[in-house]
Amino acid sequence: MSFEPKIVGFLCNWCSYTGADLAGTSRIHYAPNVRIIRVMCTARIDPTFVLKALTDGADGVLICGCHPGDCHYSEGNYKMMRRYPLLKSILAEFGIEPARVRLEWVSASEGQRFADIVNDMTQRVRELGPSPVRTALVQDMAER
Amino acid sequence: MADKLQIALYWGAACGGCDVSVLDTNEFILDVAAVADIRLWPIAVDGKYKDLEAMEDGELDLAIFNGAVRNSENEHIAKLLRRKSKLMLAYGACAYMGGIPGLANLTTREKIFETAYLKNPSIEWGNGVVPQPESGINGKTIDLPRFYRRVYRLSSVVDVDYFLPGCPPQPDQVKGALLAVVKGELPPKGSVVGAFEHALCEDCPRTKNEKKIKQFYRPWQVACDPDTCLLEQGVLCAGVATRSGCGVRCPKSGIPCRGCYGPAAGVVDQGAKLASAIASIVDSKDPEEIEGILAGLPDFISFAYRYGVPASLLQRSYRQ
Amino acid sequence: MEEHKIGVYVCMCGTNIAKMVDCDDVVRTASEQPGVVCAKTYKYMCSNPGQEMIVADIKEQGLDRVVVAACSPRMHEPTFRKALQTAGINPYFLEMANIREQCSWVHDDRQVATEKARALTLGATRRVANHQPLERMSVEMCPDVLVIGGGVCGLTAALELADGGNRVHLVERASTLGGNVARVDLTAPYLDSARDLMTALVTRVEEHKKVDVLTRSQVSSLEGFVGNFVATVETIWGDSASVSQFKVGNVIVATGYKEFDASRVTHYGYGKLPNVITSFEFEKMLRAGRVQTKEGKLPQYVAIIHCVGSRSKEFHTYCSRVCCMTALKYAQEVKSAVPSCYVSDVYIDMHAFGKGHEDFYRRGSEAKTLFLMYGKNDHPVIRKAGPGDDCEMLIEVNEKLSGEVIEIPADLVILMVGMEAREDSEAVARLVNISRDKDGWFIESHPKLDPVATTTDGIYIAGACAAPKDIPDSVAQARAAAGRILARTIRGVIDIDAVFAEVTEDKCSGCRVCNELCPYSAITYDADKKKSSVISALCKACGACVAGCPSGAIAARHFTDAQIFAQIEGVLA
Amino acid sequence: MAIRVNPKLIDELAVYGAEDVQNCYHCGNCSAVCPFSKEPYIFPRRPMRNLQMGLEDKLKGSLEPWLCYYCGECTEECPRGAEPGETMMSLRRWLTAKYDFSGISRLFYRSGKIELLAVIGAALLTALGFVLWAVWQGGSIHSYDGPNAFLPAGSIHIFDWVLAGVLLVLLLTNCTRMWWFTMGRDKTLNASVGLYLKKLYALPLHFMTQKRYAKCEKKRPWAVHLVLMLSYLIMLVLIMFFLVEMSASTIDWRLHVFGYIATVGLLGTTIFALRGRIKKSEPLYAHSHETDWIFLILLIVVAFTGILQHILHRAGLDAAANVVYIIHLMGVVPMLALEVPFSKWSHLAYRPLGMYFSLVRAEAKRRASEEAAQPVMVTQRVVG
Repeated sequence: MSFEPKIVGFLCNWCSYTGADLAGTSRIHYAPNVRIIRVMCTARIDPTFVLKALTDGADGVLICGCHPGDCHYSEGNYKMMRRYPLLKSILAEFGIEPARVRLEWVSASEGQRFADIVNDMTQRVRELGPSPVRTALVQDMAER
Repeated sequence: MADKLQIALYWGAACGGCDVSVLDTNEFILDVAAVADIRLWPIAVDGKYKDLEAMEDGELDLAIFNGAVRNSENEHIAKLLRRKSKLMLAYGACAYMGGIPGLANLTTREKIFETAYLKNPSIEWGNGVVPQPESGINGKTIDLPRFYRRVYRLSSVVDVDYFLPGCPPQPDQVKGALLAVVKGELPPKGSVVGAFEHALCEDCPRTKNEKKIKQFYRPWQVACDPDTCLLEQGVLCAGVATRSGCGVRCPKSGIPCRGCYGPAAGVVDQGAKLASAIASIVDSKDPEEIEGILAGLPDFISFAYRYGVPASLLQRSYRQ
Repeated sequence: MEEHKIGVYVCMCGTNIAKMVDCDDVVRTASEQPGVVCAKTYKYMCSNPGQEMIVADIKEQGLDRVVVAACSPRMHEPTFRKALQTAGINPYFLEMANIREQCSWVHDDRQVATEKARALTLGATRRVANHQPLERMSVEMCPDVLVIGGGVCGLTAALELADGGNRVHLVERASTLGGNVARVDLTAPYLDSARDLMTALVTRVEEHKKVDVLTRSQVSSLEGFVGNFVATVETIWGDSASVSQFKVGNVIVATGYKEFDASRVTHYGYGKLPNVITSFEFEKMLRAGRVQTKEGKLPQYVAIIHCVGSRSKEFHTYCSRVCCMTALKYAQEVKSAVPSCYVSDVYIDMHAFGKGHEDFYRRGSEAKTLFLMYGKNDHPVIRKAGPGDDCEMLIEVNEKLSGEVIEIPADLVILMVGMEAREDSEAVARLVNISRDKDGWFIESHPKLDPVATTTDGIYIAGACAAPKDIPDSVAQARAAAGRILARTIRGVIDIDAVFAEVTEDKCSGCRVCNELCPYSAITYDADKKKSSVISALCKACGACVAGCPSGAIAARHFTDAQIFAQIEGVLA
Repeated sequence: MAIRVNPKLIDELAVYGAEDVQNCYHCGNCSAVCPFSKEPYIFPRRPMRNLQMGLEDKLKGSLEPWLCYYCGECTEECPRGAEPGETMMSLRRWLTAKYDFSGISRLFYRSGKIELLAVIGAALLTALGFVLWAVWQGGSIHSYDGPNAFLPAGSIHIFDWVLAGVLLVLLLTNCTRMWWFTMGRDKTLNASVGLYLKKLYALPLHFMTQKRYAKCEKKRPWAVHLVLMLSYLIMLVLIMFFLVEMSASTIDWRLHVFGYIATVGLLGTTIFALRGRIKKSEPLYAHSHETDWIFLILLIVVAFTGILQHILHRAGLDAAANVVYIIHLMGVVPMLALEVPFSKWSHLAYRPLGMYFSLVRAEAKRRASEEAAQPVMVTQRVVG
């Protein structure tokens, strides 16, 4: 059986989580690999969460928030927009493929868009294969 | 003799600064000597591993281990000391978080050997000798400590009772810690000693204002106002995300904090927190501009994790 | 971490969940989790029997944490929270796993759907163990209102509120009420007297028992938060100043605008050519009933130039909205004052969007106003006329409708100066904690759906301080703001959600990174203590400051790091 | 060099009938519906703009007014009631006044009273003159033709020619002035004589057929105008060349039939036009300047008395015929003497000319631009 990635999704309560709910109520089928965690706003998402997810065995992390300018808290999503490049650079330095972490804007009305993003990301991560983090840390212990 | 404290000091992968910092306590070291027997301290007193091995388990009251764990020898002695000592103190940034040697986790053992033994301009070219764990010379085999794939903080190798941060720890803090042991006033196991809970800024004399950053500067690029927060002036300072206790030495002398005291209490990953804070106050809503401003932070990771790669969530690079 | 008694309830939602998720399997894995003392499925967990079941279990088995794996929390979280409340435990001890909208409805493989449902439920179970009891609180709302600005907007708002029975403190910088409208002669398009409008308004305000008017005054500080502000006002009496302080629940900012300074534009020779005047100077003439040149002659040619300082790259790019109609008004007033006079109206576009405006424009052209159009990126140039000419000045324009470069004779030139933000707008913004756009206008909480509120709760903006506006729009906004406040003060209290951010004081190092991050200015910095703190009444719980705090000193109630970490571990377990 | 705006011109033009031009806000609908408006002659919008801004010189040199037949569609389409059609009409009147060197035309257009007085004066003079002359040459009121005819056809014929000569001179001078304003003085325009000749065909063609007028969507005005114009022409020819035969007592059908047709045409169309102007049935009839009324009234008087005197003469009532004849002349002389060079009649000359010039001008411009587009050839002189 082919590799099925585990992806953790951090969704903002007002746009993206509602968008995901809409995908549900409109019965739009999509890949089952994303496990959603609700936060009030992408501004709440601390890069630590992403690293935590990766070390706990996630093969990818998806972050979704309101489109720029539409944030329920007027500017929260910009804070995530600012953290994202720095987070990516850190991950790159740790040798983790950038495609494993992704920031997307999904509004409450974009159920289809959410489904498409999930499918696309799942496919990409599937192609990348399992995240090296978990296994490598285990090896390290074995080394000694 | 038995009523004296039995102490051992040891250095793992370290620069030696920690040992020096112990001596920096000046006369106090004599008071220590008065109340304690220093059973092992490679840098200062004569003592062999076999003496250590000869000791009874728990014979030592306190083992002060500075430096990270880089090779099998470090680990072996760490374990030995742990067995022989009642208390294990991770002394200094390296023992506590991996420290500067921990930066090696961002590359690979192979690369390190290549640089050190093969491609180094200061060595004789071409013989390509790389240290081997075991090598034979006229029928005898010599073995060297195994050089691990990565660096570990002390606590990932042995059970540590207390952590004393700093690169190096401040003499006063060292005194404090030692006195606590002498007096037997011990904090709960696992606590960080010789430092505070809060971040550096609280003790930093510079005035702070609301922060918005349009451009970052390297310290040499700007003449900073001595009385206002360095970060506000666009100079990356780790103080906001670093445990206080050093006495704010660097910022007081105009140099941004580099975070050697590790994250503030309760923070899991110092680098990630710093990144989160720094990025949040970037003054732009335009993705390109944001990228541009953040480009003013070259090699951010080595700054954010300068003393703590092995202590971070990801611990090391996964580059194949 | 202390041991909990967790109950896990997996809803089948008829077949909505059950047909795609093996609920029993989910229950099985859940029950193996540490702390889980009971795990059940039920057909409709949200139904009364379903809820009663949960309530009963809480009471009998002494559950202290509850997980409901069912539909989206956006749907039934309130329902189950109520259930917990009736069972006598804190409603925030609940966590829901969304295994319908985000699982059974969107997947088509029963096995993987079940696996995902397991993961989500596990995440919730781990999370709920970290939940803390939270209490909703409510603070009382002071009915009094502070209105800053005594122009047509402030006066209208003040009356509306006072008639509603609220005490109003009306603070005006100048020595008299009336603002800019009081400087105007007639109003477009119905040509009724602004003076009459204002006198009526001002006298009513001055006589109203519920309004206390503070002229020659300005607000020097505003402390506190919605429902509980304390305003300090300084009043100047000659060379002495008196300070008054009062409590207010809400604030209306109606500080209006200031006219553009025409001398900033060089090519119109304002200040050098005596007969080039601004619209407000012309209003003065009209009010004095004397339309004439500086030399006291009746003008034979009058030229009106639009968009002075507006709609240009070098000054303001926006349209000042009232100038077009005012210009038409001038054309007609000039004609009635000096019938023999020829009026040229030099504009970029004629914006006649409002009620009665198009007809007014038509009347203007019927009165033989000569309309001339110049390009947006180009401007007329005024120069002194020669001795041979029958006029004082000549205006050279690249006229767009004819494509000709022409020169217009003029004895009197009126510059239609636009509106701009007052120079003190930044100070005012800081005072009441609201933000300004690039042009200095105050920013509303939503440009379309919430135009008079701001991102700071309890602070409202109305009239031309938010953008150029004409009288009807300003009045409408004044009444809108007043209406919003009346609707809120009538309850007497404001509820504060239990979910907000909290600063742990001894962990805060006072670095002030968080201060800028709050869109609601809910974070205040205590300079003496060198600590920041969150005003829970203003906090909307977005968590920006929590993630932004570099020393982990701020905690998001109900979204703590511990809770989210636990959930991450759970969904990945 | 910037052109000076003259806000006062609009008031002057109001006198000529352009009373609503200020309402125009240049949507351009008028020019869009006009079948004749195309580069380089965009109207009515452009002339209206020049009029609003008072660019007098541009207007004086413009041919557009002569390209308009006032079908009135523009006026119907105008969203602001700026009366583009009437504005063009007024511009024609204003131009006629400009072309006329004597200034009489200007007087007439600025005040209908003066024109009326002039017409009456001329009529009385004519009556007086002919009566005195008849008496002096011993004619008898009781004989219409023959040896002692009251007004011998031969002599009248000579009078006609003299008058025609004078009028022609006047008209030609005004036409020359028109040429100068619209073509001659324009330095940028270099129209060769060849070009003028090449386009000359346009003159008779448009004059005889009113071909362009037919392009208007409304056909009736064109038909009326054509009939009126042709009848007028036939009548002119008959009078100038066959006056004697016409007034002879024996009817020569080969000739008279034309007379009758023309008369019917004139009467019919004039009555139609009058009815129109009274009822304001068409946009083109909506606004009537005094000059329009005077022109029509003279026409109908002349046509009517012409027929009447003919009938009376044939009926043998010579005395009556002679009296009517005098009245007839009282109409004819002012009509020719005043209307031809100074008033409405003159458009018979100006319109075809305008059309002709417009063709020449357009062609000249086209060639100029083509030359501009041509790459310049440089021939190298080889030094031996």
